[in-house]
Amino acid sequence: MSTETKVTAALDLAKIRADFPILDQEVNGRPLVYLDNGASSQKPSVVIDALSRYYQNDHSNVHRGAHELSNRATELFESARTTAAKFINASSEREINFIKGTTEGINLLAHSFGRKFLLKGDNLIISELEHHSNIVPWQLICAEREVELRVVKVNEDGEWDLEHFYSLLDSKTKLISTAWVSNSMGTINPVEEIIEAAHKVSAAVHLDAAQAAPHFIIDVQQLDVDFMSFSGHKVFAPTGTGIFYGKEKWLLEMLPYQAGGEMIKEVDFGGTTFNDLPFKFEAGTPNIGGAIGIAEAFKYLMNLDRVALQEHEDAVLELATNLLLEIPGVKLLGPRNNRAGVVSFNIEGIHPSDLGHLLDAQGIAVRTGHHCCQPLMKRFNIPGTCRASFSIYNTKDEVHLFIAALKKAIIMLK
Amino acid sequence: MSTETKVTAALDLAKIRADFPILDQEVNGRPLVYLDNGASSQKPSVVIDALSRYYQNDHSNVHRGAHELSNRATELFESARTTAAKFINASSEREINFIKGTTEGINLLAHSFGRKFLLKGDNLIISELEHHSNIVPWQLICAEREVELRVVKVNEDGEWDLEHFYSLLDSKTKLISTAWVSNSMGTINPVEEIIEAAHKVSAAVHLDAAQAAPHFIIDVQQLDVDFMSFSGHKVFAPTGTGIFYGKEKWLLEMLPYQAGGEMIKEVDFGGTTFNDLPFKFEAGTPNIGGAIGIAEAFKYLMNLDRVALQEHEDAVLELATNLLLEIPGVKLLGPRNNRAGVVSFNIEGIHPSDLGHLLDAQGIAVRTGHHCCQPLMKRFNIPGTCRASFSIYNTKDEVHLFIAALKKAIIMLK
Amino acid sequence: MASIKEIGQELIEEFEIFDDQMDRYEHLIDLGNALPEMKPEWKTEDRLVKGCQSTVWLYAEAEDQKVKFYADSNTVITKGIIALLVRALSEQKADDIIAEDLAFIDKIGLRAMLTSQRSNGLTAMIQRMKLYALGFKNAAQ
Amino acid sequence: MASIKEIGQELIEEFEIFDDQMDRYEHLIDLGNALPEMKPEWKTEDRLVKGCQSTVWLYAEAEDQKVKFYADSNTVITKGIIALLVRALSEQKADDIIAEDLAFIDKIGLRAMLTSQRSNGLTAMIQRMKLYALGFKNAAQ
Ligand SMILES: Cc1ncc(COP(=O)(O)O)c(C=O)c1O
Ligand SMILES: Cc1ncc(COP(=O)(O)O)c(C=O)c1O
Repeated sequence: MSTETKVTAALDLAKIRADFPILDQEVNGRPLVYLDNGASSQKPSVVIDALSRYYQNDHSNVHRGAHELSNRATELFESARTTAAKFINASSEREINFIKGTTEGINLLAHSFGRKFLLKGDNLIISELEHHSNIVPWQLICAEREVELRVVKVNEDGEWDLEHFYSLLDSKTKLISTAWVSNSMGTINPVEEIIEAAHKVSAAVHLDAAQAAPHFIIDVQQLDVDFMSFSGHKVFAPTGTGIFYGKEKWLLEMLPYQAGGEMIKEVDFGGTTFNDLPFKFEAGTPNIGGAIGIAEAFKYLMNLDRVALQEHEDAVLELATNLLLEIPGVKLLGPRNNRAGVVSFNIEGIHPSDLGHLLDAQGIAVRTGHHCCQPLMKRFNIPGTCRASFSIYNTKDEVHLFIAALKKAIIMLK
Repeated sequence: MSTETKVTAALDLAKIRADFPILDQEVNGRPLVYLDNGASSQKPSVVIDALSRYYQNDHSNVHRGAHELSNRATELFESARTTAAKFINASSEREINFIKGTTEGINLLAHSFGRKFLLKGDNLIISELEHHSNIVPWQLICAEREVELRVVKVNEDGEWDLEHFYSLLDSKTKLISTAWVSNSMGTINPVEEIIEAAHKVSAAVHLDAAQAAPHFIIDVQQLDVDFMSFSGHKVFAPTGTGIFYGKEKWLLEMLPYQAGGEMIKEVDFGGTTFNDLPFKFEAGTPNIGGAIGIAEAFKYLMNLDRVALQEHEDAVLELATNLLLEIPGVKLLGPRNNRAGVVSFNIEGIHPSDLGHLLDAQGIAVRTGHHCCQPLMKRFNIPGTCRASFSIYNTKDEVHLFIAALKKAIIMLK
Repeated sequence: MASIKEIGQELIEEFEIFDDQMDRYEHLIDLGNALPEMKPEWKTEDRLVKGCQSTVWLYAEAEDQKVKFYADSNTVITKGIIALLVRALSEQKADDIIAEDLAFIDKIGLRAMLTSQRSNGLTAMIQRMKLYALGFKNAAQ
Repeated sequence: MASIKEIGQELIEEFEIFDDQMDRYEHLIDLGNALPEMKPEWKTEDRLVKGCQSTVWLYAEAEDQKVKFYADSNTVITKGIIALLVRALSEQKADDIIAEDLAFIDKIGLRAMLTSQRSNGLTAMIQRMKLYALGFKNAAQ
C-alpha cells in the first residue's frame, strides 16, 4: 500500500509460523499450504491457550457477581474490551461491542440504526461488490422502512465507480455501508473519500472491515468512520466473536437490538428501561471466552511489527499475482494493484471448482465459488472464481508451491 | 423428581470432579465451593480439549469449501448438530439451530415467529417468574404487533397459578413462552400440562430451558413442545453457544432472523431467496468451535449415568434445603419441593449482598441480587435473594461447608 | 454383467493402485471422459441436479428390465463422480439400484472431494438415480 | 490532621494485620459501624448513590475550608467501604480530595469485594465525593 520505498524489516517468519500449530501438517501427503485466509484465519497458540486457561481457572458468568471467579471473569472480559478499543483506536470502551461476527454487526446496525433513523423517502447506499451479509440485511430494512437501496456500480477492474457513487449520494442518503476490502477480489475501496463525501451530506458510514481487519492497522478516529464491523475468526481469534464499533453519539441514540439480560436496567410489566453503553447492545450472557480470545489475538498482532507484516503480506500477494499473470489463459478478477490479501482468478476453459479439487489434492487450500458475492459474479457474468487469500504466516515459498500445483492442475484439466 | 424409591447408583463423584480442572483451587485460602451454576457451569477437560484440538488441527470455515480442512470442519460442525439432536431427541437435525445463548434463541423466536404469526388482537402468555430474557423480547414484539402480553401470576410458593393461567388462555393465544425451571427459585413448572392446554387452543409453546437443560434428560418429542432454547455455557459447554429447537413445521413457515452468508440461497438486487433448514436461521460464519464444544459437553453428559446423576443432584439440593431451613430467620423463595438445581433464600434483617461477600471470603461462590427477575422480586417485595445453585459435581460435603460459612456470616452481620 | 457390489469392489481396487491423490483424480477424470456422450437434447431443465457449484444432467432409460443411465456435468471432477455412479449402477436391475447403499464410495480414497460434494451434489445424484429406478419399477408393475 | 495518603497508608497497615479474609471483612464492618450517624432527614433522593444492589447516601458540608462527609448504606459491607472513603477524605481540603487518586484502595486486600463494586458503586461514590469537593471549591472562589 505504501508508496515509499519499502525497507523489508526483519520479520521472523519461521517464528510466526511456529505460533500457528495447525500449519504444521500434511494434507494428501503434501505439506499444507493454507491459502483460504479470506474465509477464516488460523489461530496462534496464545489464543488457543488463553481459552483453555480461562476455562481451567477463571470461568464464571460476568458482571453482577460478588465472588472471586465472577470478578476475575469480569476483569478479563472488560479488559478484553479495552484491548479491542486499543486495537482500532476507539476513543472509549463504550464504543466497543462484542458480537458473534460481521454478519451480526450488520444486522444489529440495520435494526438499531435503521428503525431509528431511516425514514420513508430516505436512501441507503451499498455497492455491487458487497458480501451477501452486507446486502441482505439492507434489503430487508429498506423494504420495511420504505427506503431506497442504491447500489454503486463497480468498473471492469472491480473498483467503485466513484462517478456513479456521487450521482447516487444526496441529502436523503442516511447511511453508506461498504466493504473496506472486497472479499472476492481484494479491492481496497477508497474509504477515506467515501467517508468525507458522506459526511458532507450528513450521511453516516459503516465499514464492513471483515477483510480489512486482518491486514490493516485500524484507526477509527483518524478514519472518522461512524460504524465498523469485523469478525474475530478472520483475525486469528476464535469463531463466534467479532467487534462492532460505533461512535458514541450514534450508539446513544440507536435502538437496542436483542433484548434480555445484561442490556437491561429495569424491567417491569409496565415498561422496561435499557442499560448504558456498552451493555445496551449486548443482550444475554456474552461470549466471555470468545472475548478473551479475540483480545489475545489483538495483543498477538499488536506485539508484532505490523508495518513489516503488511509489507510482507503485500510482497507475497504481489509475487502470487505476478506469477499467476504469467499463466496462459488466466483472468484476474479485480484490479491489478491496490488489493489486500486476496487474488481471485479464472483459467479460461476450466471450472474453478475443478481447480479447487486438484489444488487440494496437492495440499493447497483455496476457495472456489461465488464467495457470497452473487451480484458481483452476475456483474462479471462468471459462475465464480478460484480465490487464494493470504495471511501473515504465508511465505513466498508457499506461493511457488501454489503456482506449481496450479500449473499441474491446469495440465490435467485441459 | 421421581416418586419411586431412589436407589442411589454408584456415581463416581471424585472422577466427575476431577473432570473439571477449575474446581481444584483455593479462593481466599479456602477450597473453592462453586455454587453459582445457575449463572454458568464449569467445563470438563474433554470440552476444553476439544476446542484446543479443533483449532490446532482442523479449523477452517465450513460449508462450500472444497479442501481438506474445510471438509473436516464441516464434518465436525454438522456432526455436532447430530449430537445436539440426539441430546434433546429431536426428530431431525433440521430442527436444531446453533445460537449464542438462550437470549438469542428467544429474540430469534420473537422476531421470526412474531412477525409471521402474531396478529393484532392476538395474545401471548408468559409468567411472573420469567428471566428478563423471556420478558423483554416479548414486550417489544407485542408492542410492535399490537398483541396483548398476558402474565400468569405465581402463588406465594413461587409456582404458576394454574387457575389464572387457564383464565388467560383462549383461542386468541398464539404462543406461551415460559421457563421450564425458574432460575431465581428453582421451581419446576408444569410444562406437560401447559403444553397440553396450549395445544388444545392451537397455541404453540416455547420452553426457556436454560435452567432445565443442565439437570433433566430432555425429550422434545415426548414433551411435544414446539420450541425450546437453552444456553451452552450452563450445560458445561463454552460461552457463546446454545441450542434453539423448533418443530420443522414451524421453522419452515417462520421468517428468517439475521440475514447474511450461509442463510441465503440466491441474492440478487431484484430479490433474495433463503436457504433450507437448518441454515435458514444461521446467518454468517457459525461459532464452529463453540458447536464442537457444546456437542462434546452433550457427549460428556450422555456418557454418564444420567438417572443416577439427577438423583445425586436432587439429594444435594434436598440436603442444602433442609440445613438452610434449620437456620433461624431463613426465608425460602419458591416451593419447598419440586425444585431443580437452585435454592434461593433470604435471612431476616440481612441484605443478601452482604451474605454474598462473606461467603466469598470463605471460598463459597453464590450469586445474590435479582437474578434478572425484577418482576418476580417486586411480586415478593424483596430486593433480591441469595442463591445457591448446584451442578453434577457438587457434593454433600460442599453443602456442609456452605452452611457452616453461612452461619459464620450471619453471626458477623447480626 | 457384474453386480453393483462387484463393480464397487473393482473401483476400490482400481483406485487403490495409486499412492498419490493426483493420480486418483487423474483416473477419476479419465472415467468421466469415458462416459458415453449425452445428447444435447437430453440436457433439459428437469434432468438437472443442482449442486453448489457444479451442474449435473442425469437421464435414464429402461432397457431389458435394466436401467441405463446417461450423465454429464459442467465440471470435470463432478463428471468423474457421476461416471463412477453410472459405472456401478447403469444396466443394473431397478430393485438392485434401489436397495444399494453405495458403501464403496467412501472407500475410494477421494474423501475430501466426496465430503465436500456430499451435502450439495452426491446425495442428490444418488437420490435422482434411485428415483429413476423406482419410476421404472413402478411403471413395470 | 493526617493527609489522605497517610490515612490511606494507615488503612493498608490496619488491614495487613489480618491473614484471613473474614477478619478483614470484620474490620471493614467495624469501620462501617463506627461511621457517625447520618440524620434521617439527610437521606434524600438527591444524596443517593445507586449501585447494583446496595444503596449509599452521601452528604457533605464545608467546615473551615475542609469538607466533612456523612454517609450511610443499606448493606453492611458497602457501609464499610464508604466508611473507608470517609475516613480518608473527610475533613480534608477540597483541592486534596479532587487531586487524590485513592490508589491505596487497591492495596487493602479486599480485591473481590472491591472489584465487584468498581463498576457499580465504588467509582460512583468516589465521583460523588469529588463533586462535593469541587462544589465547595467553586463556591469558595
Ligand atoms: C431461565 C433463564 N432464561 C434465560 C437466561 C438467559 O441466558 P443467557 O444469558 O445465556 O442468554 C437465563 C440465564 O441466566 C436463565 O436462567
Ligand atoms: C467482506 C465480508 N463481509 C462479511 C463477511 C461475513 O462475515 P461472517 O461470516 O464472519 O459473519 C465476510 C466473511 O466472509 C466478508 O468477507
